[in-house]
Amino acid sequence: MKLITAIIKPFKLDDVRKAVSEVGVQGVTVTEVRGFGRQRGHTEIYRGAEYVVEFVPKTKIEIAVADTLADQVIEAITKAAQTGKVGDGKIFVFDLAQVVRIRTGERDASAI
Amino acid sequence: MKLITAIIKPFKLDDVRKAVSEVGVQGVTVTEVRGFGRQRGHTEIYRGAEYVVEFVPKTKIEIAVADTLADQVIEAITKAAQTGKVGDGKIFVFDLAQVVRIRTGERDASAI
Amino acid sequence: MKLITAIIKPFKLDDVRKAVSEVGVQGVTVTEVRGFGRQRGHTEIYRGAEYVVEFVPKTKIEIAVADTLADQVIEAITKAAQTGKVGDGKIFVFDLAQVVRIRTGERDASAI
Amino acid sequence: MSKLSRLLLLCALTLPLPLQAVWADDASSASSAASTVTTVAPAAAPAAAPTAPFLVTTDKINSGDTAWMLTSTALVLMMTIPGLALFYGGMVRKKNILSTLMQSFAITCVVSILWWAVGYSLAFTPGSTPYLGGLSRAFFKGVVYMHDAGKVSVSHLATTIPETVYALFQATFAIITPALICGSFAERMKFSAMMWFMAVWLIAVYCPVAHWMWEPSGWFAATQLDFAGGTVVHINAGIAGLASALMLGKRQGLGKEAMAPHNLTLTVIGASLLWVGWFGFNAGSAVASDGRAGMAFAVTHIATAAAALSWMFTEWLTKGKPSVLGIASGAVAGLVAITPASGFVSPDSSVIIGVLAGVVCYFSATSLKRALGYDDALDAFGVHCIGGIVGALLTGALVSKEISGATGSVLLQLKGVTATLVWSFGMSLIILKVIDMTIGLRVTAEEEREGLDISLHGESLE
Amino acid sequence: MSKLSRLLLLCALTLPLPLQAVWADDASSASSAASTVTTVAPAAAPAAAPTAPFLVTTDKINSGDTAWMLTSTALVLMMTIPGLALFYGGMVRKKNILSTLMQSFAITCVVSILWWAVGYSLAFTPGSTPYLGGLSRAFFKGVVYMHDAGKVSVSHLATTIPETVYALFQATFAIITPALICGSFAERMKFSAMMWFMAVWLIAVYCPVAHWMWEPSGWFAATQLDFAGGTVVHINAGIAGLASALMLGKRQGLGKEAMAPHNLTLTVIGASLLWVGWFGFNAGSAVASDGRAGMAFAVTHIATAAAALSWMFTEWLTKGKPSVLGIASGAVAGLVAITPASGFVSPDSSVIIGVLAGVVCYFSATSLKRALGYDDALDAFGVHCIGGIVGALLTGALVSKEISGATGSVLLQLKGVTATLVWSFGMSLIILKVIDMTIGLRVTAEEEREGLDISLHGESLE
Amino acid sequence: MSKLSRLLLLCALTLPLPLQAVWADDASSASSAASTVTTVAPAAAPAAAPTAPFLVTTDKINSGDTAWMLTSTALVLMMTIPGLALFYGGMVRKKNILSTLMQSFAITCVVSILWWAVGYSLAFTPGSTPYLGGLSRAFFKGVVYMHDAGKVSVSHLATTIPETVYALFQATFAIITPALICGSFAERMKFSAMMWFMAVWLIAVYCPVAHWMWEPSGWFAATQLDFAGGTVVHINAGIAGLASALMLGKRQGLGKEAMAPHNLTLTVIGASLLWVGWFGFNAGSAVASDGRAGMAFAVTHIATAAAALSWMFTEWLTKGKPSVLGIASGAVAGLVAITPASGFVSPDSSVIIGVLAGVVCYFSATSLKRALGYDDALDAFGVHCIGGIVGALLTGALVSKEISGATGSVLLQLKGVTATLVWSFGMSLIILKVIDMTIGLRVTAEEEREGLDISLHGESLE
Ligand SMILES: Nc1ncnc2c1ncn2[C@@H]1O[C@H](COP(=O)(O)OP(=O)(O)O)[C@@H](O)[C@H]1O
Ligand SMILES: Nc1ncnc2c1ncn2[C@@H]1O[C@H](COP(=O)(O)OP(=O)(O)O)[C@@H](O)[C@H]1O
Ligand SMILES: Nc1ncnc2c1ncn2[C@@H]1O[C@H](COP(=O)(O)OP(=O)(O)O)[C@@H](O)[C@H]1O
Repeated sequence: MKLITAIIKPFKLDDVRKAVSEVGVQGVTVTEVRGFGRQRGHTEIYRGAEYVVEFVPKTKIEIAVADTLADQVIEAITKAAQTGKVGDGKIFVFDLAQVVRIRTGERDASAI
Repeated sequence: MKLITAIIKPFKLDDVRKAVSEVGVQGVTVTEVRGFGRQRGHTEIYRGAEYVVEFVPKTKIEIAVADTLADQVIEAITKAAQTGKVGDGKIFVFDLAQVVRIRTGERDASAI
Repeated sequence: MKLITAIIKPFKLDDVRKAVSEVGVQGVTVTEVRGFGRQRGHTEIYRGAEYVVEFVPKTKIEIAVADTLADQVIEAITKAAQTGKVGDGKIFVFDLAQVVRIRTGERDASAI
Repeated sequence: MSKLSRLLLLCALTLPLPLQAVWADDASSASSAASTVTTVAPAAAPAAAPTAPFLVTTDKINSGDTAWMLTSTALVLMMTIPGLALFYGGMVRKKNILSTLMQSFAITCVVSILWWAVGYSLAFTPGSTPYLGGLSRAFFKGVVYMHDAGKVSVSHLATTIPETVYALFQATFAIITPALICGSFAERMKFSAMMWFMAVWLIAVYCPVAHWMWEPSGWFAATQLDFAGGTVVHINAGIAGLASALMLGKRQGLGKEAMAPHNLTLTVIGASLLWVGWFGFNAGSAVASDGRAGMAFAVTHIATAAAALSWMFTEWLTKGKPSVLGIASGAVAGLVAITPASGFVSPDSSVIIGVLAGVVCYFSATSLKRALGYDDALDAFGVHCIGGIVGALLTGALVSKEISGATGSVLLQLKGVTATLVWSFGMSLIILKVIDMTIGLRVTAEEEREGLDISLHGESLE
Repeated sequence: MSKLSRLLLLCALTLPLPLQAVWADDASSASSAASTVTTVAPAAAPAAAPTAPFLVTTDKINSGDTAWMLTSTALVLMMTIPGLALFYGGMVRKKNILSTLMQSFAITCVVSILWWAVGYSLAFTPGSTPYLGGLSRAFFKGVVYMHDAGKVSVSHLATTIPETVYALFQATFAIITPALICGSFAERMKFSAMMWFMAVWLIAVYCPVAHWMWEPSGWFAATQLDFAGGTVVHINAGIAGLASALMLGKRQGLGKEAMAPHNLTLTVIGASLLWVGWFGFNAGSAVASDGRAGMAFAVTHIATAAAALSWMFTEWLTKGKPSVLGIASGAVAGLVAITPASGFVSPDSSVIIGVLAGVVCYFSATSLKRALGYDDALDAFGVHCIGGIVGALLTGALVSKEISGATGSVLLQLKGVTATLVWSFGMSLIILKVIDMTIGLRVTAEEEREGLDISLHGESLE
Repeated sequence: MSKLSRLLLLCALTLPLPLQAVWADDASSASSAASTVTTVAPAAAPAAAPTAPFLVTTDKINSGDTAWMLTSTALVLMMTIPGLALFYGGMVRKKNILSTLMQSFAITCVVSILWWAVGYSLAFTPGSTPYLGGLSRAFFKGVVYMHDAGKVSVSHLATTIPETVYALFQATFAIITPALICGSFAERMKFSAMMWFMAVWLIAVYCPVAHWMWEPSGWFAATQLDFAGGTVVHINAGIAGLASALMLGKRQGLGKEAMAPHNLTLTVIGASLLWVGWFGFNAGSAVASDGRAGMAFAVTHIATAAAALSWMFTEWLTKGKPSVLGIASGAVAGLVAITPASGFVSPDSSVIIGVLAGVVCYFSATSLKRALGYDDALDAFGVHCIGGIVGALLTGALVSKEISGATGSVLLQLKGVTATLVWSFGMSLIILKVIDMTIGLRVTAEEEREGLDISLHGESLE
C-alpha cells in the first residue's frame, strides 16, 4: 500500500477530490498547511511596518491506496491540480507498512 | 521504529491520549484535519444557497514508537477510538528511517 | 529521497526556514500542530472550572530532500531549533518512494 | 429527575393558593410603608392620580424625559442584542455559538410580538385581581398618537412621556428577562422547545410578576422596592434558569471534556454593552430625565465597578490569577445587584452592594454550583438569581429616604422575593415538563456532539 | 453584458426628459392630498412657514428635541459603522472581510466631506427646479451658532433644533445609502472604482432623490409618503445595487465553490446594531422628541420582530431549519419596509407590513435571485429594494390619518417609487460604465482569488 | 535606560517648583483674554457665578440637557469598553488579546472607584491652590438628590444638570485617559504593575491636569482653550505612553518577528465605536443640548472624516495601498485633534484640522517612531500626543469668536500643552520607576513568549 500526499492550491481541493473519487478512491484526509517554495508570498504593511509573509496557504491531501491504484491516483491528482503556474505543488509518495480501520479492526487492503 | 498515524473522531482525542500513555507512549503530535470517507458530511443553507460540506472534522495523531511497541499502541488506539459507527477512522503505519531529539541531538530509540 | 519532518517550537520557524534555505532547501511545508510530551502544558480557569491544557502549540515542517542532502538538513534544523529547554521537538525521517511536481509532471530528484 | 419534576408539578399547580393565603394581608399590614413608597414614579402624584393609561394633550409630554426614555429603550434593546447574545455566545463552545446568538435574537422577536398582543396589557394595566393586569391594552388598543387632535396616550406609570415609549421601554425588559434564562440551559436545548417555553413563560411568569411589583394595583407594588427589576427581571430569570438546568440535565461530557469559552473577546464586548446599556435600564427606570435618574445612573456605575473588582480580587486571591471572564462576570453581578436599589440608595451604599455582590456571586458561580451539581452552564442562576437576591435584600436595608422618599425593610423585600422564587420556579418546571412530554426539550446526543449550530440551524462559523 | 449596458447607457442619458414629461403635472393633480400631507415635520406650520433655513434666537431651540436628534444621529452613524460593516462583513469569505469593512468606513468618510461641501445644500435647500436643491448652504455656509449674539441657524424642515444637528442627522442617511449598495458588488470591486462611484452617485443620485421626496419644494414632497427613507434610502440603494451586480458580473466560482458566510457572529452583531440604530433612523425622522417619534419607534420595533419571525418561519417551512442568517435578514427586511411607513401607520398595520416584508424578501433573496441569475452577493437589491417597495406601497395603503394627519395612496406612492427606480438604475449604469471604461471596475481574477484584503489593502485577518 | 530614568526621576521630583515659577503670573498676564474665554460652560453666568457645587431646586434642572448628558456619559463609557478595548485588542497578537481587553476593563473599574473616592473632588472642586482641587466632594459627599425636599446638587461647571450626571460624565473621561496609555506598553506589562500605575497616575497626573484646565480656579482655566480634553486627555495620556514605552523597553522580537495585528475586524469595530462615542465626548462637553453642542458635533464629524481620508491617501501615495488600519487610525487622529477645538471652531476650520492631523499622525506613527526607536506599540504617543498637540495649537489659531465667544492664541495654548507634557512625562517616569523597583514592571521573557493571556490571566482565545 502507498500513502499519497499532495500539496495543492486550496481552491483546487474540490476538483482533486472529485478526480480521485472517479478513479476509485473512497477516503481522503485534508489538512490546511502553509507552503514555502518558488511561489512568492505577499507583503503586508501595518502603520508603516512591512511584514513579508513568505508562506502561501496550501492544502495537503493524504490518500491511502493499494499499490495497484497508486499511479492512477497520482495521475488524477496531477491533472486536476494543475494550473501551470508556479506553486501548483508536489506529490509525495510513501510506503505504508500497515493500515487499520478503527471501526472494524480490519487490516491493510480491506481497511482502505 | 514506526510512525503510527491515526485519524480519529475529535472527541476521542483525550481517551486515545490516555490509552497510549498507559502502554508507555511519551509523546504525541496532534493535527486538526478534515476527512472525506464513508461518513457523510452535512448541508448548510445560507439564504437559499445550499452548501454540502463533504468533509467532516477529524483529528490526526502521530506517534513515533519503537518497533516492539507498535502493535500495543495500535491496539490501544483502536480500542480507545472505537465507537462502532462509520467514521471512526484509520490507522496508518510507516517505517521511520531516523529520529532525532532536537534538544539533545540524541538519535533513534533514545530520541523517542 | 527522504522526507524530513520536524516538530519545533513555533517561534523558531523563521530561524529554521532560513537555516535550511542556506543548505540548499528550496521548499518547505508547514503545519500548525499541538504536541504532547515531556514539556508541560498550562492550566486555564473559567469561573472556577480548571482545564489542564495538556497540549502545547508546535509547528511541524516537512521537507523533501535528496538523500545526499538529508544529513545536512537535519543538522541545520537541529541547530536552528535548539533552545536547550524541554519541548524543543523531534525530527522524523522517512523514505520517500516518489515525488512529483504537479506543475510540470517532473518526477523525483528534479521535482524537489 | 422525572420523579422530582412530577412532585414539583403537583405542588406548583396548587401554588397560587397558599401563596395567596400566606401573604394575603401583606398589603394592608405594610400600609404605613405603602404610603411613602414609590417604586418607579418618583414625582408626587396629584390629588386623584390616574390608575390606568389615559389621554393627554401633546403639550403635557416632556421632550427631555421622552428623549431620555427613547434613548433608554434603545440602550436596553442593545443589552440583549447584541449585548447578552455576545456575553453568552463567547462562553459556549465554538460549535454552539450561533445557536446561542439565535436564542437571544429569536426571543427578542417573539417577545416583542407577544408584548404588543397581550404582554404589555397584562403587566401594566390594572386587572380584576392584584395578581395580573387586564386586557384593555391588548394589541396596543388605545395606545395612540393623534396628530390633528393634538392628543397622545400616556401610561399612569409615566405621565410625561408617550405611552408608546413607555410600552416599548418595558418591552425591552420583557425581552431580556427570558433571554437571561438561556444561560442555564445553553448548549443542549432544542430551538423549538425553547421558543415554546419562552412564549408561555412570558405570559405565565413574567407578566404576572411584573404586575405584582410595578403596576400600582399589583400584589407587592406598595411594599416591594424594586427600582429597575432586581426581582422582576433577575431573580425571576435566574430561578427559571435553575429549573431548566435541573429539567434538562447536564451537558454531555461535563467535567470530562474541556468546555472552555471559545471566544472571551465576545464576552467582553457583551459585558461592556451590558454595562453601557444598563444605564438605560436603571436610570431609565426613573422614567424621567431628572435628579433621580442621575442618582440611579451614578450608583449603577459605582456598584458595577466595585463588584467587578471584588470578583476579580476574590479570584486572584483564591485561584492565583485575575481573569477577564472574572472581572466581566463581576461587573454583571454588580449590575444585577444594584438594579433593585438603583433609585433608592446612595453612592456609599452602592459600594457595599457592589462589593458583596461580587464576592457572593463569585462563590455561587464556582463553589455552590460544583457542590450542588446542577449544570447552570453560563450561571444565569448563580449570577442573576443570587445577585438579584443580594440586591433585593440590601435595598431593603440600605434604602435612603432622602433620595427616594421611600422606606423599606429586608423582611418586606423577602416576601416579594420569595413569591417570585416560588412562582417562577414552579411554573417553569410545569411548562418545561409539558414541553418535554410533547415535543421534547433536549437535542439528541448526536446533535449535541455535532454542535447546535449545524444540527439545529444548518450553519457554522468558519 | 456590455451590450446590455450600452443600451442602458443610451436610454439613461435621455432619461431625465421623459420622466419630467410623464410626471410633470403630478404635483398639481395630487394637490388635494398635498395639503394634508406632512412628511417629516409633524407639527402644523405657522402662518407663513419659512421655505429655507433661517436664524433664530437660541431660546427657540428645544433642548429635548435636540437631545433626541443628537442621539439619533449617533445611532444612525452606528448603523453604518460598525453596524452595516459587520452585517455585510460577516457574510463574505474570510479573505474579503477587511475590504468589506473598508467600504463602509471609507464611504462614511468621503460622503461626510461631500455632504459638507455640497450634498446637504443640494438636498435640503430649495433650488431653482423641483429636481435639485441650490448651493446656498455649500460648505455649510450660513450654518451657524453665534455665542455672544445668542443666535443659531435652523433648517426649515426642523425648526426646533440647531441646523448643525439636522444637517448631521441627514449626513448619516447620506452615508448609509451608498454603503448599502456595497452588498451587491461585494468581493469583486476595485476600491478606487468604488470610491469614484460612490462620490459621483451621492451627488447625481442621492441628493436629487432626497430633494424630490423631502425638501418641501421637491418633486414628490407633497405627494409621496416617505417618513424615514424607504424610497430615498432603500429603494434607491437597492436598485443601484442591482445595476452594479449586472455591470460587474458574477463572482468567480459562484455556484461551484462554497461561498458560505465566514462569520455569522459578525452578521448578528451587525443586524442587532442596525435594529438598535434604526430607532434613531425612524423615530429620529420625526425630528422631535414627541408622540409621533414614539409611535414611529413602536411600529419600527414591532414590524421588525414580525418580519424576522416571518422570514424565519418561511425558511423553517421550506428548508427545514430556522437559520440565524435568516432571522437576521428578516429583521433587516422588516426595518426596511417599515421605514417609509413609520410615522404614518398604527401598530396593527406594522405587523402586516412586517409579515409581508419577511416573506417577500425571503423569496426575492433566494428564489428570485436564482431565477434571474444576477449575483447580488449580499442581497442589497433583494432585501433593500424589494423590501423598500413593499414598504412604500403598503404605506400608501395603510397610512393612518389619525396618527399622521396625512393621506396617501398606493398609486401616488408608486410614482415616486418608479421615478426613483428609473433614475437610480439609469444613472448608476452610466456612472459605472464610465468608470469601467476609464479605470476599470473589477479586480483581476488573481486578485479576486487571493482575496481583496491582501490584494487591495495589503492586510489580512489571522 | 536605568540611567536615563534616574536622571528624569530627579528632575521630575523637583518639577513642580520651576513650573510654578515659570508660569506663575500667566493667569494675570492673560487676564484680558480670560474674561472672554469660556471653556466648557457656554452660557453667560449670572451676576455672582457660584465657584463651587451647590444645591438647587429640582425645577432648575433642564430635562433636555440632562437627557443629552446621560446619553453622552453612556457614549463615552462605550468609547473605552468596548470601543478602545477592541481598537487596541485587534492590533495585538492573538496571544495577548484578552490581556489587552482586560487592561481597559480593569482601568474602567478602578478609576470609577477612585473617582468616587477622591478623583472627582480633586479635579472639579476649587482647592487651596490653582494646582489641585479640594476634598470637599470626596466620596461624593454632598452630591445629592433629595426626593421629598425637591432639591438636587449641581456642579458650578454645569448648572442645568444634576451633579451626579456631571460627575459621572467626567468619570468617563478619567477612565479613558489612562486606558489610552495602554497602547504604548501593550503586550509586555505586568497586570499588577499596570493597576498600580494607573491608580497612582490618576491621582497624581490626571486630576491635577484636569483641574488646571477645566476647574474655573485652575491654573490654565482662564487661558487654555480645551473644549473636550485635547490636552487633559490626549496629550496627557500620549506623553505618559511615551514614558512607559521608554521605561518598559521594546517587545521581544520587535523588528525580527512578525507582529501583525491579529484581527483588524476588532480594530474597525473599535474605531467605529470611538467615532460614535466621541459625539458624547465632544458635543457632551458643551454640557447642554444646544447650538454649541450641535456645532461641536458637526465639526467633530467633519474633522474625523477629513483626517481618515488624509491618512488613507498619504499612505496610498507613499506605500501604494490604502489600508483599513490606516483609515481607522486616521479617523482616531482626527477625533483627537478636533477634541480641544470642537466647541471653538467652524466647519471650515475643522477640515483643516482634520487634514493636518491625518498627515502629521501618519508620519509620527510610522517614520518618527522608527527613527527614534522606542516601541510605542499601538501608537498612543504617535496618535494621541502628537494629534493632541496639533489640535491644541490649531485651536489657538482657528478659534472663532462668533461661535465660542472666546479668543485664544497658539502661544497661550503652548503653555498649557508644555506644562502638561512636562508634568505628565516626569510624573509617569517617577511612578513607573518606583513600581519597577518594587514589584517590577515587565513580565518575564517566557511569559511574554507564551502570551499574556495565558501567563497573566490563565485564559486563551480558541
Ligand atoms: N522540498 C519540499 N519539501 C516540502 N514541501 C515542498 C517542497 N518544495 C515545495 N514544497 C511545497 O510545494 C508548494 C509549491 O512549491 P513551489 O516551489 O512554490 O511551486 P512548484 O511546485 O510549482 O515548483 C510549496 O508551497 C510547498 O508547500
Ligand atoms: N483511503 C484513505 N486515505 C486517507 N484517509 C482516509 C482514507 N479513508 C478514510 N480516511 C480517513 O478516515 C476517516 C474515516 O473514514 P470513513 O470512511 O468515513 O469511516 P470508516 O473508517 O469508519 O470506514 C475519513 O474521514 C478520512 O479522514
Ligand atoms: N513519540 C512521539 N511521537 C510523536 N511526536 C512526539 C513524540 N515525542 C515527542 N513528540 C513531539 O515533540 C514535541 C516535543 O517533545 P517533548 O517530549 O515535549 O520535548 P523534548 O523533545 O525536548 O524531549 C512534543 O510536543 C510532540 O509534539
